[in-house]
Amino acid sequence: MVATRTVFLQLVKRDVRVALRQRSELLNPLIFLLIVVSLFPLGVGPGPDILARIAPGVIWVSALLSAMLGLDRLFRDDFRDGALEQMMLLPVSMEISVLAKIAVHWLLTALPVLLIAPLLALLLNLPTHAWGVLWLTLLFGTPVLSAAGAIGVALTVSLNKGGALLSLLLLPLLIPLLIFATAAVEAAVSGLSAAGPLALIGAFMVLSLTLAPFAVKAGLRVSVN
Amino acid sequence: MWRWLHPYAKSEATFALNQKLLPWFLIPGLVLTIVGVIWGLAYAPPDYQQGESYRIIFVHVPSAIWSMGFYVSMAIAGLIALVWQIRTAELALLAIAPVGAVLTFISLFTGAVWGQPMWGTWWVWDARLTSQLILLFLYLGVMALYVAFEDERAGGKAASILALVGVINIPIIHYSVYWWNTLHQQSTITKVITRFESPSIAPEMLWPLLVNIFAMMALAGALVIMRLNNELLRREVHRPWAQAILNQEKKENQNAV
Amino acid sequence: MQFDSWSAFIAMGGYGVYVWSAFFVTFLCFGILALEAVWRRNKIREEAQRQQARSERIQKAKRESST
Amino acid sequence: MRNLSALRRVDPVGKIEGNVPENMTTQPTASPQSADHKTLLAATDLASVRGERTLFADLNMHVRAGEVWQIEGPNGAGKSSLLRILTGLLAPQAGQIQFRGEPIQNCREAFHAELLFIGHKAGVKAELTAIENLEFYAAVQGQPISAPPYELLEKVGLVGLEDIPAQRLSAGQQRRIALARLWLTDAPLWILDEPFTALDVSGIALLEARFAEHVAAGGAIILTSHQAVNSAHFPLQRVQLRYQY
Repeated sequence: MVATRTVFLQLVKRDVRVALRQRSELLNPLIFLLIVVSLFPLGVGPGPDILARIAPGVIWVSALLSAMLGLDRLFRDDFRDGALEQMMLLPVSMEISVLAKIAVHWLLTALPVLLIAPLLALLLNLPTHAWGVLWLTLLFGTPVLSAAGAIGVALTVSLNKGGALLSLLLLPLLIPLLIFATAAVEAAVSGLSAAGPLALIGAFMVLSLTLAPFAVKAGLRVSVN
Repeated sequence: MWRWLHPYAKSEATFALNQKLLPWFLIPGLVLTIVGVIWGLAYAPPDYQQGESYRIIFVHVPSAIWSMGFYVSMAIAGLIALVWQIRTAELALLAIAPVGAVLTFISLFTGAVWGQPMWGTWWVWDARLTSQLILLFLYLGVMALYVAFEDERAGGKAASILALVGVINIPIIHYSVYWWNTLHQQSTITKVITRFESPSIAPEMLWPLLVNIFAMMALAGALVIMRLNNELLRREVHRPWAQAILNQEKKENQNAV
Repeated sequence: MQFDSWSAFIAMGGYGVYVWSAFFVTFLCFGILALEAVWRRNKIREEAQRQQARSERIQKAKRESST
Repeated sequence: MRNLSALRRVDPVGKIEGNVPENMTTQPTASPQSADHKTLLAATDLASVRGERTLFADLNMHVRAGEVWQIEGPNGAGKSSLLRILTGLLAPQAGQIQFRGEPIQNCREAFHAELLFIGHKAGVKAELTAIENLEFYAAVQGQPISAPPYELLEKVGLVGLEDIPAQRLSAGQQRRIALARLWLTDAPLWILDEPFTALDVSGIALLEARFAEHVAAGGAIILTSHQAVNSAHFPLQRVQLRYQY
């Protein structure tokens, strides 16, 4: 029998390799995020006070939207070329392979966002003392995006017109994340403790990472039909 | 559990049960609605703060309660469909979804209409209205996912999974929205209604409210049963039992005319 | 009865538009759902007739081809 | 001579309104109950429904070590569905599948460790080279390739193409990458959906030689094919699926 760890690592290795060979697809959601964030000063005016006030919400809403753009890739190519079937026939429990896919997605989409987060904060004039909390909300929140996103993609991967439907399914489910993440940053901006909302986001992360693989497994069973 | 459910995996048995249940929902539903509406509109005393406008509560609160309740029952149907692979449960889920969505819409509409005279605006980002809005999105997601599938079985299963994921999320959404609302203080419908929901509410107002709550449940339940029966017949239209029932109905209709 | 006259009942203390529109929309929604269910049932009945006619034709064709 | 006797024809496996003979297995000696230890995969009373249409019902198969089974039938008869049901990817409407006497839903991982499935979507990543694709599948099957398998690629006719991303290869060449897995695996049971499509004559001969080798070593193969399979080197069982209205 193959070690579970081997399969996990092999899946991660292969998918990272595949993604690195189609770099444009990797960069597009990131550029989208930057553009959306820079649209807001143009839309509401460049006053530093207004910008600082709406910054937490803008950054998080934009992050949600750009995450929706990149989610498709989670299973779609695998579904088309049959790699998904092969993944379901691996000699390990499917939850493990699903977690590997979620991990890859996080590495490829969330890590770059974490890297450019200071840039976004800078653009929107977010006070420097709140940067740490913003970064923490993204660190804990993005795994939730990847895990919940995997559920949505698993359910819609066999459909041709999955894109808009995916957002309709996922965004309502992600509202609590948005609420607590922006609340944490806002608390930090006004010098209050952000520990409460941050702890809740951490709880969401644990909850989604433990429960999502089961839902994804069920969803993939329906889609591979 | 399975043994108890198993007979209703057969469409025919479910259909027969539904036919028996339908009058028990429909007749009390109609009677209670008439009683409740007249009582609420004409006989219940006016509110000392809001005057007559509070009478919207007699449709707003029942629809808000049951929109949530129907979502939970939809998710239970989804759970049964997934765990025991029972197709009639999938059909039940699909029968509940549109009725629940309409209930949610009613609660949103009546909430907005109530907000206008109270605060001079059609929409307030109030905790109750906001979480109802999100609930409407959840219903729409379940229905949209179902219709997106070519294969009805696959669509039913996918919708079941989504309903279950949603029902785990509903309490989280609900409490997060209420918490968010207290964070951004506003005068809200929620506060107005919690005043009515407290035990100190006058019995002259409470009783018609309770009657209306039950009336709406019975009526909405009857609608679900009708939809479920339609769905059962439609899926099995080539089967002898369904054809027998449809032929029978046709004859009755002709006799009536 | 809380109201002195029909016109007072209709006016609802000045809130008539809001109260009545809330009740009207509620019952309109239920009515539409009910009508849709009945209409759907009629459709299914027609569909069943078509099906029966079709299966009869198939049976007939089978009988003819087997003889 | 042995080959001829093994070439039995199974007639209508699909069911039309319940008037089907009870036992449809192709094993005249062994009844489903007394499955001997050589039985790898046993399917009993399988039924599959797609939409409103019953593809097949009451289908029984007993695949034993050393056998090749060919599923035949027109388009839409349910060949691919049957294969996917046998792998456990798809749930049958009714019936059970046992692997070495154990229902496959109870021994999923162990079953999949001994199974190689190549569907008509081959699972070859277009962005990766032939070698990278094969290395991945070898590793997850528990048999990491020690040296780059150039010999293997030479064998399947991909010599000199090993470092080119698969998307720049032809359909037949991509197919060969997937089929190269047959030389990398020691899984006893192979389930192959149309393995011969997009292959040229030499490719087909190569594949048939590999089948013979596998069967001789005690493996079993279930495959679908529109082509007649040359059964000179192994016994061939046929299952005929009919298009059901």
